[in-house]
Amino acid sequence: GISPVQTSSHEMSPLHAKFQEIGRELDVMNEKRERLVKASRDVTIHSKKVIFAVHRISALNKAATLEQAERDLNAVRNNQVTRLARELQGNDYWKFRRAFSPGMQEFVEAATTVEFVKNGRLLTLEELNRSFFDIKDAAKQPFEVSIPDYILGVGDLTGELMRLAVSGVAAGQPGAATAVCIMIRGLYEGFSMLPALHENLRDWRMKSDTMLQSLVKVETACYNVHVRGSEYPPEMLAGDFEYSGDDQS
Amino acid sequence: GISPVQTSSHEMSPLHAKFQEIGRELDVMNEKRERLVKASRDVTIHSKKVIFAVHRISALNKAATLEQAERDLNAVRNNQVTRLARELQGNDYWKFRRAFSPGMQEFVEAATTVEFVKNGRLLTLEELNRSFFDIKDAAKQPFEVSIPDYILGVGDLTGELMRLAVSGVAAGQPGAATAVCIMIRGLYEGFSMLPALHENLRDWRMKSDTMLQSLVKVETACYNVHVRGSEYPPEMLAGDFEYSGDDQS
Amino acid sequence: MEMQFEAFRSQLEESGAVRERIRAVISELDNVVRVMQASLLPVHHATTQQAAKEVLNKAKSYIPQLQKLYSQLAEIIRDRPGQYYRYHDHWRNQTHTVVFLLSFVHWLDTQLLLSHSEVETLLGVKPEEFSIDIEDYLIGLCNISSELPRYVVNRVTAGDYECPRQVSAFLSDLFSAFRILNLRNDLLRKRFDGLKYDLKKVEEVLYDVKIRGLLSNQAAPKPMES
Amino acid sequence: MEMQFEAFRSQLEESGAVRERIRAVISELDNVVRVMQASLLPVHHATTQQAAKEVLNKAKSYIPQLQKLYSQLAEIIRDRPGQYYRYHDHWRNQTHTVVFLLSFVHWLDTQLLLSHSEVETLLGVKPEEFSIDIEDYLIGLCNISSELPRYVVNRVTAGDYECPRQVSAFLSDLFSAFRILNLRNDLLRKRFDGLKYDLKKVEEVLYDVKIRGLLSNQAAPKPMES
Amino acid sequence: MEMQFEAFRSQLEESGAVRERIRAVISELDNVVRVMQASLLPVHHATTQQAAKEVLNKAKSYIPQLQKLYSQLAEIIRDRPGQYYRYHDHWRNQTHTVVFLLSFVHWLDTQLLLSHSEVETLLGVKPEEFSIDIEDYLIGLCNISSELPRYVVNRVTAGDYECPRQVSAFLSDLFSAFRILNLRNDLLRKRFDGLKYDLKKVEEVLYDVKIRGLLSNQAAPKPMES
Amino acid sequence: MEMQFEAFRSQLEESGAVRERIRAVISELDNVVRVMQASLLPVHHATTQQAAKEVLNKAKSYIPQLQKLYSQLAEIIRDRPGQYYRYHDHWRNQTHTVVFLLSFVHWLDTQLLLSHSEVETLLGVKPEEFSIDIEDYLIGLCNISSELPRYVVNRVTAGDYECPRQVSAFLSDLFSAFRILNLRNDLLRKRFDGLKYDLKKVEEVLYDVKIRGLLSNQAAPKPMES
Amino acid sequence: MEMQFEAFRSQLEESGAVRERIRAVISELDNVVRVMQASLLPVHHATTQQAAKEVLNKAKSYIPQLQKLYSQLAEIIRDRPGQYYRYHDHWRNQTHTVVFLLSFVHWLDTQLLLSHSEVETLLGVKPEEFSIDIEDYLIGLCNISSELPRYVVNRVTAGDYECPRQVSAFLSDLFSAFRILNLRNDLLRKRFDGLKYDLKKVEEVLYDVKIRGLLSNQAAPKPMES
Amino acid sequence: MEMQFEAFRSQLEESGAVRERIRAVISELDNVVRVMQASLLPVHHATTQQAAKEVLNKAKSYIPQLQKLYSQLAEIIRDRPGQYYRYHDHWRNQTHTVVFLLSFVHWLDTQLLLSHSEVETLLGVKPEEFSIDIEDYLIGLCNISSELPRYVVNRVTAGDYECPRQVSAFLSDLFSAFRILNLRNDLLRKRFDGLKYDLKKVEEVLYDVKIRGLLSNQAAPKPMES
Ligand SMILES: [Mn+2]
Ligand SMILES: [Mn+2]
Repeated sequence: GISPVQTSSHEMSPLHAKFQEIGRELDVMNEKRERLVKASRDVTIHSKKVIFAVHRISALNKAATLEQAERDLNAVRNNQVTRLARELQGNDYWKFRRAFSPGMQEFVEAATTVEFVKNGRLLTLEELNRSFFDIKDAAKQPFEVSIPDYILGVGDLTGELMRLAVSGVAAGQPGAATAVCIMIRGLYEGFSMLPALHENLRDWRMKSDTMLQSLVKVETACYNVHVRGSEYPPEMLAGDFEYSGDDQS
Repeated sequence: GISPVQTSSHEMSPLHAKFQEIGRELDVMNEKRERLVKASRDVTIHSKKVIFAVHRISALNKAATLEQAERDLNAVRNNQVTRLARELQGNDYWKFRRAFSPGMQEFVEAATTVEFVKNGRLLTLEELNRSFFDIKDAAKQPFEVSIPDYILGVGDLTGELMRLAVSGVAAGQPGAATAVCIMIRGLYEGFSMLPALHENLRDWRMKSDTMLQSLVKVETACYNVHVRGSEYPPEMLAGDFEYSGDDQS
Repeated sequence: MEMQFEAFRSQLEESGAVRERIRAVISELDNVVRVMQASLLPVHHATTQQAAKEVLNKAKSYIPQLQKLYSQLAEIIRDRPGQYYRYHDHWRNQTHTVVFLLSFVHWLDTQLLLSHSEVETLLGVKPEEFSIDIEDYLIGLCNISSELPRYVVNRVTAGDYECPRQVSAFLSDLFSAFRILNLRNDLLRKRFDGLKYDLKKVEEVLYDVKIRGLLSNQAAPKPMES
Repeated sequence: MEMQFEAFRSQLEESGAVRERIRAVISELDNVVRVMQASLLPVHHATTQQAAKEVLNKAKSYIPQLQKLYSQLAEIIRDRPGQYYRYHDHWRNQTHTVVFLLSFVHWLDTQLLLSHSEVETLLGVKPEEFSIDIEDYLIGLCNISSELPRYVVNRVTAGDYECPRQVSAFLSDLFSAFRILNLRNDLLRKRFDGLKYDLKKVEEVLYDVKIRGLLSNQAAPKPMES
Repeated sequence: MEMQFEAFRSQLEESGAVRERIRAVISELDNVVRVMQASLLPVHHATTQQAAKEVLNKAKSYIPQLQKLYSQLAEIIRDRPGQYYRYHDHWRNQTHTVVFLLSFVHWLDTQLLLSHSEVETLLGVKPEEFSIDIEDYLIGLCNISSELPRYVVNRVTAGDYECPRQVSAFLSDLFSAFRILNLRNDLLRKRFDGLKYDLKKVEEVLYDVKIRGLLSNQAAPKPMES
Repeated sequence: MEMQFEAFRSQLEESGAVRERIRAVISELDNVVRVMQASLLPVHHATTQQAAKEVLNKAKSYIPQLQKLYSQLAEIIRDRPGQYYRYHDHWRNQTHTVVFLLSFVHWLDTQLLLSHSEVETLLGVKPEEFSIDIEDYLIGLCNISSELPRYVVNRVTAGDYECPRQVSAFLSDLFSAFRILNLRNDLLRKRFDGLKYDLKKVEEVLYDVKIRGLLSNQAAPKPMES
Repeated sequence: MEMQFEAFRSQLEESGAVRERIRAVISELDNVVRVMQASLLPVHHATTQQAAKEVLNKAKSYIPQLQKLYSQLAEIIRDRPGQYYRYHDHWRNQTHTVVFLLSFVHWLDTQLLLSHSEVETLLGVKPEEFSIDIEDYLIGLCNISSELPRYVVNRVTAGDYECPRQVSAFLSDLFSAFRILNLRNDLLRKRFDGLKYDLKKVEEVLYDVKIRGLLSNQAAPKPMES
Repeated sequence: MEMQFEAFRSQLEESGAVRERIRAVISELDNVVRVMQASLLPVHHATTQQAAKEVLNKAKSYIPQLQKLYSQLAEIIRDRPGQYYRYHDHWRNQTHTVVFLLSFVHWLDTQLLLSHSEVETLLGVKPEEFSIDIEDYLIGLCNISSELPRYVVNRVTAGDYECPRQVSAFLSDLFSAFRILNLRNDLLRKRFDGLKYDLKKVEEVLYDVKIRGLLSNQAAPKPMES
C-alpha cells in the first residue's frame, strides 16, 4: 500500500494526527470491503456451478450427482464463505452487507435447490445456519445468513424450480411439475404474507413479480399435462402405451 | 471446480462429446473473465491510491512524493497489470476488454496525472506503452493500452487536473490554474476533433461533457484570479504585500 | 499533444471506415439472409418429399452468397489481427440467423446436427482467420429449436405422423447436450430456457399422435428423403 | 414452511416497527435540528460580540434535546446488537446536519475543530453502543466549510476584518487534513471537492481585505469572544 | 411577514398532521390488505367446494377491519370538506387492491360483478362523506381480470371444466362494458389494455376444454357453490 | 432582430393553430374509432351468419363518419402543400386502427385483403391530396393478424371447424407477402415480427382440429357468407 | 353491469369536459403570463426611476386579464364543490408564476412582501370559492428570491449601490420566515433550499459594494420610488 | 396480394435508398461540423485580434464544404416534393450545430445576429427547395447563447473588459426577442430556458468588471476587429 504523505515539514498538527488515524481507518474499511466483494463473487461463481450440476441430474446419476453437489457446497462453505465470515465482526455485518449479500443469496439459492431435489422440501434458514456451525466471524461469533438474504435467495430458487419442472415435463416426467407447483405455491403464499423487505426494496419487488411468473408457468405446465391427459380416459392409455415413453434415451 | 456430469449411462454420444468440449471452453473463458475482472479491480484500487498521493503533494514534499508515486505505479505495472496481461492472447484482448478496461483506464489516469505534476506535460500513449516494455501477453506479444482506454483515461485526467488547479489556487498558487487551464484546453480541443468512440459511446459522451465542465471550472478560476488581480495595478501589490501569502503554513 | 490527437483521429476514423465497410457487408448479408429464410418458409407446408427437396435446394442455393459475404468480413478483419471482437457486435445477429438457417437445412436433409466446424466449413471461413463465435453458434442452435415445434405441427397437419418422433429425438438430444454447459445469466441462458418449452411442445404433439394410434411401430427415425 | 414464513413475518414486522420508532425519533430530531439551525442563523448578522454570544448560547440550548433524541436512537439499537448499519440510512442526513451545527458552534466559540469523539461526547452517545459513523462526521465537517464563505463575507461586510484570516487558517488546515484521506468516488469525495472552492472563496476575501490595508498586523488569530 | 408565516406554519402543520394520521391508517390498511390477499390465494387450488368456501370465509373475515380503517379515513376527511382529492393519492393504491379483493370474493360467491355502491356499502363508507373514486373502482375491476386467467387454468387442472365458460362470459361482458367508457390516456387506460389479453387467455382455455370434448353441453353457467 | 422574431412568431403561431385544428379532428376520430371497434367486437361470439352479418353492417355504418373526418384532415393539409409529414405523427396511431377496422371487416366479408388504394377509396381521400402512408397501411394489416388468432379460437369453440384453414391460408399468404419487403428496424418491423407468432398460433389451432378429425375434407376455403 | 357503466361513462365524460374547459383557460392564462413576464423584464436594465415606473405600470396593466381568467377557473370549480384539489394540478405551474409576478411587482413598488390574501384580492378570487393554495403562494415567493440576485447584480452594474442592502434585508427576512415552516420533502422544500443560495449571492454583492466603499452610510433602505 | 406488395417493396426500397443517401451526406456533414467546431475553439483564448481573425478565417474556410453537403441534401429532396419533413429528423441535429457555428462566427465578426435568410444564403440553399426549418434555426441560436458565458470569461481573463458589455447587450436583446415567441413545450422551449441562465452569467461578469472599475465609460460597444 501507499502510505499517506504529510503535507508540510512542520511537526504534525493534532488535526493532522487525527486525520492520519481516520485515513488509516478508512483504508482498512475499503480494503475489507474489496476483499468481501471478491469473496462474494467467488461464492457466487461456485454456487452457480452447483446449481448447474443439479440441472444435469437424471434418474440414473441422481444419487452420485447430489452427493457431489453436497460436497461442492461444503467446499464453498469451508473456503469462500469462511473467508468472507472472517472479515466481519460486530457492526460490520450490516455495514458491509451490500458487498457480500449477492454471494450469500446465490449460496442460499444453491443450497435450497440441492435440498429440494434431494428431499423435495425447503431447506429452512435455521437448518442452513446450523450448517454454518463451524464458521465463526472475526469475533469468534457464529456467522449467519440474514433473513433478507435468505428470502431473496429463496426467491431465486423459484426460478430454478420452474426450470426443473419444465425440463421434467419435457423429459416425460409429468409428475415433476406437480411437486414443483406445490412447492412454488407454498413459497409464493408465504412471500405474500411478508411485508416488503426494506433492505432491498427494488430486488424484493422484482423477485415477487418473477416468482408469480414462475408460478404461472409451472401451473400452466400442470394444466397442459392435465388437459392433455383428460382427453382420453386413463384406461385407454393403459396397456401397450406408456406416457413418458422410453424412445428418447 | 465441478466437472460436468453425464446425463445417461450410455456410452457418450458424439453430440455430447462435442458439447463436453464446448462446455470446457466456456468454463475456461468464464474463469478467465473472472480473473480479469479481479485483476482490473486491483489495478483500479492501486491506481486510485497513486492519484490520491499526488493530490497530497506540496512544495516541500514534491520530489519525494513523486518518486514514491512512480515507484507505486511501477509496482502496479509489474504486479497487477502483468497478471492481467498474462491472461490474454490473440482475439482475447478485444473479447474480454470490458472485463479489464476500467482498470486500464484508471491506470492511464494515474500515470498521466503523475507525469503532468512532474513535467507539466501529457504522457503520450506511445510513451505509456513503452513503459509496458517488459509486459508480455500469453503469446509473448507486447501488451498495450488501446486507444479507447487511453482516451477515456485521459478524459478522467481532466477531472484530477481540475482538482489540482482548484486546490492550487486555494493554496495560494494562482499560477497552478493557468498551467492546468492550458493543458485541459489542449485536451478538450484535441478531444473535439475525435469522432465518437464506438466502443464506449455512453462513456464517451459523458466524459466529453465532464471535460467541458472541468475546463469551464478552471477557466473560471483563472478568471477570478485575473479579475481580482486586475483591480489594482501590480505595482500596488509589490513590496509589503505578496499574494499567496505565507500565513497559511 | 496535438500530433497525438491528430494520430488518434486518423486511427479512429480508420476504424470508423472499417465499421462502415462492415456495415455495408452486413446490409447485404441481411438481404441474403432474409431471402434465404423466405425461400425456406414453404418447407412448413410442403406436401411431398419432392416439394420439400426443392425448397431445400432453393435455400441451399444461397450458400455461395453467404460464403462470399463472410469472406469479405474475413478479409476486412484479416488486416486487423486480434480485432475480431472489436467489431463482433456488427455481425452477431445475422450470424445467429445464418447458423440457424444452415443447421435447419442440414437437419432437414440428414436429421443430424450441424457441428460448429461444419458451419465454418460451409461458410468457407478459416477459424484461424475468422471463426464463428461459439456462443453465436449455440444461439443459432436455439433458433432451430424454436422453429421445430411449428414445423412438427404443420407436418402432422399435413399427415406426416413420423415427424414428431424424429424431432423429439433430436431436440431431446440437443437439450441434454446443452445441459452439459455452465451458462452465465445472459442471452444464451435465456434462449436455452426456451428450448425446454420447445421440447415440451414437440413431446405433446408426439403424445397426441401416439394416443391416436397414428404412429407406425417402426422405431428407427429416418431422414425425410431416405 | 408456513411456520418459517410466519416467523419471518413477525421478525420483519418487528424490524418494521423498529423503523417506525426510529422514524418517529428522526421526525422530532428533524424539528430540533431545524429550529437549532434557525437559531444559529443570526450569527451571520450579529453586530456585537455580545449579540453573537447570545446566538451561540441560544443554539447550544438545544443540545440537551439532541442528546435525548440520540439516546433514544441508541436505546432502540442497544437491543439489536450489530444492527446499527441496518437502520443507519434513517439518521444519516440528520446526523450530517447535527455534526455541522455542533462543530460550527464549537468553532465560533473556540476556533477549533470539534473532534469525532467530542461530537459523541456532546451527543452523549457511547461509541460502543451507538457511535457516530466516521463518514457522517466528515460530511458534517464539509458542511461547515460550505457555511464559512458566507460567514466571512457577512462578517467583513459588518466590519470585522480579522475574521477572514482566522477562517482561512482553519479551512486551510482542514483542507490539508482531508487531503490525507483516500476517498472513494462517493458523496464524501464530492463534498470534499466543494471544500476547495470554499477555501478559495475565503482566500479571495482575505486578499480583498489585505489589499485594502484593512487587516491589522497582529498575526495571531483570536477566538471571537476573546 | 412573520405573523403571516406563523399562520402558514400552523396550516402546514395541520395538513402535515392530517397526512401523518392518514399514513398511519394506510400503513395498517396495508397490513390488512396484504394478509387478506394472502388468505385468498389458496382459492386457486382449493380442491373441494367446502375448501373453497372456507377460503372465502377466511378472506371475508377481514372485511370488518377494512370497514374500521375506511371509517377512520372518512372521519379524518369529514372535518375537512372538499379536501378528499387533496389527500386522495395516499389511499389510491390500497383502494385498488381492496376493490379487487372484495369484488373477486363476490364473484367467486355469486359469479356477479360487485357494483360500485356495493363496494361502498361493504366498506361502510357513506358516499356523501367519503366515496370510492370511480376510477379507483374501475382499476380494482381490472385487477380481477388479471387474476382470472390464472384461476381458470388452476380450476381446469382441478377438473372443473365449466369454469372457463363462466369466466369467459363474465370477462367478455366486463370488456364490452369498459369499451363504453371514453378513457383518458392514463393508468386506467393502460390497465384496461391488459383486460383484452386476459380475455384472450381465458378464451384459449375454453377452447382447449371444448376441443377435447371436456365441456358439458349445458350452456347455463352456475355459481360455484350451487 | 425584433422584426425577424415577429415574423417567426406569426409562423409558429400559425403552425400551432394547425396542430390545434388537427388535434380537434383526431379527438373526434378517436371517438368514432373506439365506438366502431366496440361495435365489431361481438363478431368473436356471433353464433349465426345472420348475427355476424348484422355486426359487420353495424361496423360499416361508421364509415361515413370516418370519411368526414379524413376529409377534414385533408382540407387542413391541402392549404399546406408539402407539410403532410410535418403533422403526420398526429394521425398515425388512429390511422393504424382505421386500416385495421376497415380491412378486418373486409376480410370477414370476402376473405380477401383490402388493398391500399381500396382503403383510400373507402376513406374518400384522394392520394394526390392526402394519401394513407404505406407504412401506416402495413401496420394496420399487422393489427388484423394479431386479432385473427383470437377469432379462430372463438370460432372453433363455437363449432366452426373450417375457419382455421381459411385463416391459416390468409395469414400464411400475408406473411410471405411481408417477407418480400425489406423492412427497416422500426415499429413496422417489430409489428411484423409478431405476425409470425400469430400464424404459429393459428396453425396450432388448425392442427388441433385436424388431429381430432374435425376438419372436413373439402379443401377449398369459402367466404363466410357464401 | 351495462347500466352502471353507462353511468360511469357520463361521469367520466363530465370530468373530462371539466378538464377540457380548464385546459382552455390555462392555455390563455399561459399567454397572459408570458407576455406579462416579458413586459417586466426591462426592469433589470431600467436606468431611471421613471423608466422603472413605466415598466411596472405596463406589467400591472395585465392584472385585469389575470382576474378574468381566474374568475373563469373559479366559476368552473364553483359548481363542483370539493373538487378544487381534483383539478389543482392543471393550474399549479401557472399560479406559481402569477404569484411571482404579482409579488415581484409589489416588492419593486414598495419593498414589501405581498401577502397571501393580497394575492387573492389582486386576482379577484374569493377564498371560500377558489383560494390560492398556500404552497403555491410560497413557491411563487421562492421564484422572487431566485430573480433577485440577477436584479441586484444589474442594479449595481447600473450604479445603484443601495439596492443590495435592501434586497439582502428582504431576502434575509424571507429566509428566516421560511425557516419557521416545517416543510415536507417536496417541491416547495427543494425550492426553499435554493433560497439560501440566492441570499448568499446577494450578500456577496453587498460585500463587494461595501468593501469598495461604494455603500453610503445611511442605513435605512428606501423603496425605489420614494 | 403479391403484386401489391411488390409495389410496396419498390416504394419502401426507394425510400430506404433515400435514407441511405441522406445518411451518407449526414455522416460527411458530421465530420465537417466536428472539425469546423474544433477549429473555432481557439477563439476562446486568442490573445490578439490577428490571432482571432485567423481562427475565424480557418472556421469560415469550411463553409464551402457545408454548402456542398447541403446542396446534396437539397438535391435529394428536390425530386421528392413535399417530403422534406419526412426525412427532416436525419439532419436536424447537425443543422442546429451548423446554425450555431455560422452565427457565432458572424457575431464574432460583426457583433450582429445572423438572420434566418442569411443562414440559408450562406449555406447556398434556396428556401423554395430546401429551407432551414425555423425551429432548427432558433435552437442553433440558443447554442450561441450557451457558448457566450465561457467566451466572456475567457475574454476578460485575456484583458478585454469591453466584451461583457457587448455580449450582455446582445444576449439581452436575443432573450427579449425569444420572449415574443409562443413556444410549445418541446426541445426549443427547454433550450430557451437555458438562455436565461446564460444571460445571468454574462451579467455577473459584467458586474465583476464594472464593480472593479475595469470598464471604460464609453458606452457604445464596438465590434472586435474595429
Ligand atoms: Mn438462479
Ligand atoms: Mn478520477
